[in-house]
Amino acid sequence: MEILVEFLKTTGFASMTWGNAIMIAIGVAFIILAIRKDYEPLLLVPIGMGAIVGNIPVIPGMALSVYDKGSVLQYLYFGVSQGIYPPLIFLGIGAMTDFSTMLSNPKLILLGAAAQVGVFLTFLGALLLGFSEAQSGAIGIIGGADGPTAIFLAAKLAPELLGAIAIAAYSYMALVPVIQPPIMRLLTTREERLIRMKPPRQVSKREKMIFPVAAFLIATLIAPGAVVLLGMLFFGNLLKESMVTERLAVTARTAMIDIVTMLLGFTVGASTQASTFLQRESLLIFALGAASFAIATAGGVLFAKFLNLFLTDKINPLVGAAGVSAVPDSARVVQMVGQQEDPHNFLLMHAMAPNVAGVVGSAIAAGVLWAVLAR
Amino acid sequence: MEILVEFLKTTGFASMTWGNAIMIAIGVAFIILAIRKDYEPLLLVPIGMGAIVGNIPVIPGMALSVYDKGSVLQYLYFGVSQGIYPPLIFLGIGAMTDFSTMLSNPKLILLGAAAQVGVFLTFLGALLLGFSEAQSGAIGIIGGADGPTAIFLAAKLAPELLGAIAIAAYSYMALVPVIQPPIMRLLTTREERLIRMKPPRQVSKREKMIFPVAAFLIATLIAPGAVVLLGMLFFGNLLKESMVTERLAVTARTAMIDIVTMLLGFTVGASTQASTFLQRESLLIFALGAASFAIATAGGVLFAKFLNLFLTDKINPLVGAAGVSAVPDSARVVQMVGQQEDPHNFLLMHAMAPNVAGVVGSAIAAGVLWAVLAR
Amino acid sequence: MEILVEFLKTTGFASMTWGNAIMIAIGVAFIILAIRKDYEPLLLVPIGMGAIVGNIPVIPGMALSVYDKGSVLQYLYFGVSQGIYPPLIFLGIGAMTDFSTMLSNPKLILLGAAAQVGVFLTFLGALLLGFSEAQSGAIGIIGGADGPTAIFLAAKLAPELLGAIAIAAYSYMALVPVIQPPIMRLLTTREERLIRMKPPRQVSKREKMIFPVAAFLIATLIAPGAVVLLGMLFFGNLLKESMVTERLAVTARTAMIDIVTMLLGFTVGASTQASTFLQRESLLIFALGAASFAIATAGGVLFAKFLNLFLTDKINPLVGAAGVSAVPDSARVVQMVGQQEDPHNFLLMHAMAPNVAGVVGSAIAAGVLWAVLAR
Amino acid sequence: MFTLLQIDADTMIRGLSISIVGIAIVFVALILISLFIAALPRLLSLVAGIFPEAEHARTSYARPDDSDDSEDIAAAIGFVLHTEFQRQLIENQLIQGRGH
Amino acid sequence: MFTLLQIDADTMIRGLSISIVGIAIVFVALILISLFIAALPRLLSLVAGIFPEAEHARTSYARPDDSDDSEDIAAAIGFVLHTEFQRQLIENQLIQGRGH
Amino acid sequence: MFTLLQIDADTMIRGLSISIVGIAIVFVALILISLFIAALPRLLSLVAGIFPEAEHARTSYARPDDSDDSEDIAAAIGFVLHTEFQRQLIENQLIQGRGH
Ligand code: NA
Ligand code: NA
Ligand code: NA
Repeated sequence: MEILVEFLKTTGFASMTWGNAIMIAIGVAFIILAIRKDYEPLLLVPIGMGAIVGNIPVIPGMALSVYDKGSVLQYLYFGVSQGIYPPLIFLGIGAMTDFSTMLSNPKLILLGAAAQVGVFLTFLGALLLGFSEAQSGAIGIIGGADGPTAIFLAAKLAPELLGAIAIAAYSYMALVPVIQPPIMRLLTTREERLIRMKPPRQVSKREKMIFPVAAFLIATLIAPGAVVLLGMLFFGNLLKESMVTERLAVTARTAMIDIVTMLLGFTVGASTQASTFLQRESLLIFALGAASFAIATAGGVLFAKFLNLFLTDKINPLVGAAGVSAVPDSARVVQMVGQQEDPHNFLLMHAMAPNVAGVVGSAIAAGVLWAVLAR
Repeated sequence: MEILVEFLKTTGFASMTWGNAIMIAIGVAFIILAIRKDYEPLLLVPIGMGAIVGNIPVIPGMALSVYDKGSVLQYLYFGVSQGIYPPLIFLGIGAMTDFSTMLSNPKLILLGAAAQVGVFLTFLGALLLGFSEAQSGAIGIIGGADGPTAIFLAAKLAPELLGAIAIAAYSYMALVPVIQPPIMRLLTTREERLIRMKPPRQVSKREKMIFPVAAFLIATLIAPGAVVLLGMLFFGNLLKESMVTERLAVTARTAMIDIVTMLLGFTVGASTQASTFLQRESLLIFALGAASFAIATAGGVLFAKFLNLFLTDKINPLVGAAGVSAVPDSARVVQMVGQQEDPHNFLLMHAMAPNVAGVVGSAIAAGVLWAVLAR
Repeated sequence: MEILVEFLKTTGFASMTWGNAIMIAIGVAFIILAIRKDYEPLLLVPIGMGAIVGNIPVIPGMALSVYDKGSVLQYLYFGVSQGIYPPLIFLGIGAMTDFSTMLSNPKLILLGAAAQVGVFLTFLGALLLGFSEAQSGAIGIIGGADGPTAIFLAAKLAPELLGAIAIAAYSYMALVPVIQPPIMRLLTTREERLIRMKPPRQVSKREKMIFPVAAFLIATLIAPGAVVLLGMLFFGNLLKESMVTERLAVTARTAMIDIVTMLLGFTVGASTQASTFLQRESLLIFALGAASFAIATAGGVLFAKFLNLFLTDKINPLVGAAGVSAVPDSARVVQMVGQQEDPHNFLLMHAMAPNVAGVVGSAIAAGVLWAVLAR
Repeated sequence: MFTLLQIDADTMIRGLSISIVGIAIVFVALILISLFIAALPRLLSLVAGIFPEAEHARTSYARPDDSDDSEDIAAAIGFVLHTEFQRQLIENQLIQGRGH
Repeated sequence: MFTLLQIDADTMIRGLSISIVGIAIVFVALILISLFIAALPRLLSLVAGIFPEAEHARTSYARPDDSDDSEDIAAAIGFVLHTEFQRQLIENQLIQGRGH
Repeated sequence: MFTLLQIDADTMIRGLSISIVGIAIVFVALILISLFIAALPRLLSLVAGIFPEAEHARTSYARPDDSDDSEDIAAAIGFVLHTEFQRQLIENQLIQGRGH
């Protein structure tokens, strides 16, 4: 019966490649990592399942994958490929983020700027490795440690590398508790790690209301390329802080961000088809990504030590590591490393300031790179 | 370093115009108005923030604004430019609206019809001022005092005026507590304002279930152009009243309408770029919009006085002002003005009837204008 | 006044056909059925209201219906016509489905396979009646008793029949309590209906976590055409069972699925315009659909009796009827028919196993048909 | 264009016609709805029985009367505490959720 | 077209083949899933430890035992009242939310 | 392409320029935000009164102090039970909701 033969040829077993099997194993590993270690589960589970789905070999004639015109997954992937999901996620993040600690200690914002050195050094590294300027910009932003920002810039500058950049960004964000502590310990003395910081002051409701509008104007008048990401981030924060739009803020930080997160994670995962993903470029991107996280962490820590040269109220330089963003995992890592030296030192609150500043900082860096590198 | 110069040219400061500054100031004013006065905050905050975002000057080459092909904001604005968001908002409104008071006192529905005189007189005024027929129709509907209806009709008849019409509609809806009271006092005597109305009767569940289907059939068989807006409005109401689809009604009136409201408000705000918005036409539209709200209010009040010539159970003519819709602000204004004369007179419940009838009335008016004026 | 005449010609009364009136009556009947009998109200109410809206006769020049380019309803119908909504509904279903009973008694899964005989016999029947191969495949899947699967396959294989297939599928799913009991009684003896089954064993959290990934891999490596439907179904289930993504699972099974359900039901209803819907094909499809439900029920029941020939722990063959899916109505019917013989026999839990297996089974059947019949 | 009051008479006549027809249509539609609503109670008593009236089991659960004894208090408090824990759990997840 | 039973034999043979292969595929897939599930408990005891079993801190909070003393009652009531106020607040916002 | 370190000097110079300008822009923007925040409390005392401070009626409801008497307990329990019933109702609907 030729129908049977015809059909058997369409089964996954027939056209399965080693690449597909590897990617499926990676997908399963992501899910296990999320469940066992609780590393960024809201993204690793969707991405992992998406990678499994995207690597089931399908019949060439059928529109199934994110790359097939008219397929369901391509429609859902549209929000990734056009950079629509990242600003929506920023809207939700804005509606859940409390900028109080940053408002109460504005000098900590600079640590969030310093960590962006990882972005630009990685950009140079990518150029050296032979990537084009636009590709290098998109790769550099992995050092911003913000998944949505990385996806947004990759969609605009180097869509051909989007999958690898997104996976690298989220992988390292998940691995922040593994990557950061050795670097933090290497670059600080025990005395520095023991520094206790003054408790943050109380911030008024009025300051919190004015902040999103003012910060948006300052940042985007300087770097208009960040207008969409920061516009949504601070729009969400204004909804949260205005006190008259609470119901919108609630929806933005629950149903809205959840729906977008599921679709983004799943389709990004599904875009990692072995045939397009398992390339030499992807390996280079992963290597550069690891470097960029390390550099960003070092940048934040060292800049904190530099600031301490001028300050009387010393900053615990561990807090600088939170400037990479990867909210809130890197702030938790700061707390953890700090408590290993002194169990009564609570750095979490202080670390949240460079942490959220790092989100703004890498959105600005993305805006600059986009403005300079877009044709 | 030419890169620096190149980049500095892309900053917002370099290309900022007076128009942009004015629009940003208007955006800030909307937000302050929403926070301090609580005027329509769910729309003024998103529109205000959108206006700020939309007026950051951006580099011509980059796809950032709602008018740039392929930009994120253009994709989100698609729901405005194609008229998709307004019916979805009507779905949510239908799922939150209780038509009980209208069902218990059907003659009050006529006040919601009378207020639509504002729509058609403004249409004539716009024609007189030299707007085209289609433009005049879209401007006239501002008098319907329903943001979604105004956006829907403008998208269909005069997309080039959509921003101005939407901003005018929402501005005046926010200013209902300022615009209406003097007109209401001017056109009524103290005795009329003191009229107390009989409490509405209890409406059965069965009537509430039948109403959305029957009202939809009656209205759209007469004016099929209203089929989308009224279809969604009464679909939402049926979900609410059917007793077997409560979970759908809950989502429609929370997550769904909130998401659409955020995107609609933000992108409508972002469409008010100074270069396209600050035109003579916009000023004329604002002037016509103010006139249409005043006429609509007068229409409702005077028609209530006219009805009283024939009725034994007199209507308090203040209630007629609620016929403009602007749900529920104009009903609150009726309550407030009524209580200034007699603190024990509770008109709110009675005012809700013409209030929701006004929503239906202006959707019908929009359907008529669309049917006659669409090419 | 010619304007009046011109307008009167656009009213619905002028162009109303008998077909429209019949379809509106069917829409009203759906709503009444949902409210009075509680048959699938979450779908019958939206479909019913949609059918009413879609059959208001509109002016040819205006873009109002789901078939008019650029109309709002067409944009909302895009999720139906491109098969986007069904996988999203599967995502939500996955996030609400507990596969425990199926995991605790895996042999009951076979009943969900047996019921798919209805799909393929109906496919043959449709071929016999002269439908094309692709059309026959889409019609056959009605026997899968899964609305989303039927819509998905019809969108891919026979978009011209989508309305009729969707309405047939949901109508018969709603009528499961009417269609199934006589067939179940006809094919079983009283002794069989009295069989009591052993309570299911406790399933570990670990098994529930592994299941969605493993089942997905097994099913789609054999039938890759099911990759989208099953990918979403098991993605949703993984979100539910992973214990670290609870907030995503909650949103998937509430706001997300509700929004998609409303839009899918309403636009499917609105696609049943009399002119395209009231055709001889539609009647044939309804006849074939009724046959397929009957065959599927019989298939499940008879296969359970066949299995009993080999089993010591006998299966109550009524449970086989739940293999058609139509979750959870057919499982409830099993419970009801079982209790009519023995009020102390609780079959519901056992019936849930073939019930959810039937969902997987018909998704696989759809994948096979799509792979073989797509050009 | 935009030169006040200089439009031709034809346009104004057409505009007036549209306005009069338009407001008439609005009135006719809302009057018919109004009349239908007014007649609805009578219509319903004629065709009584097609739609249910508060007979739905799912909405007719009774409020228990004896909600005062200590067992119920304990149950209530237990539920409250459970809810509070759930809330804290959700808040924790929200904080985590930040790491998108 | 649509002339009952007048289709050619080739089409029916192809249709029959598709049907037989199709139902076979469905059975093979579900039988394999069924076998996998049946084997899963044994597989798990072999590779025990890869997936966690109820060890997650976030879900293992204990129900307090002493939920009966007055302090807890006060706390519970406070929370209930707080929740009720929240609810009213939300309702108010819903009413406002009408003005879209 | 992708031949390590073989790119021309022009590209690297341009790359370096972009990097230096880029990190400078990031610092300038965040320093300005930082300075603005530092100055904000003083700015606010200058223009006091433009934005409200905790004057909003909707958020300023007071926690009742006398939450200990039996009437309140009954009310609280009633509400808890009501909530619980609501929850069950929703769960039932979720189960029904399965039939999509
Ligand atoms: Na960052
Ligand atoms: Na109105
Ligand atoms: Na099925």
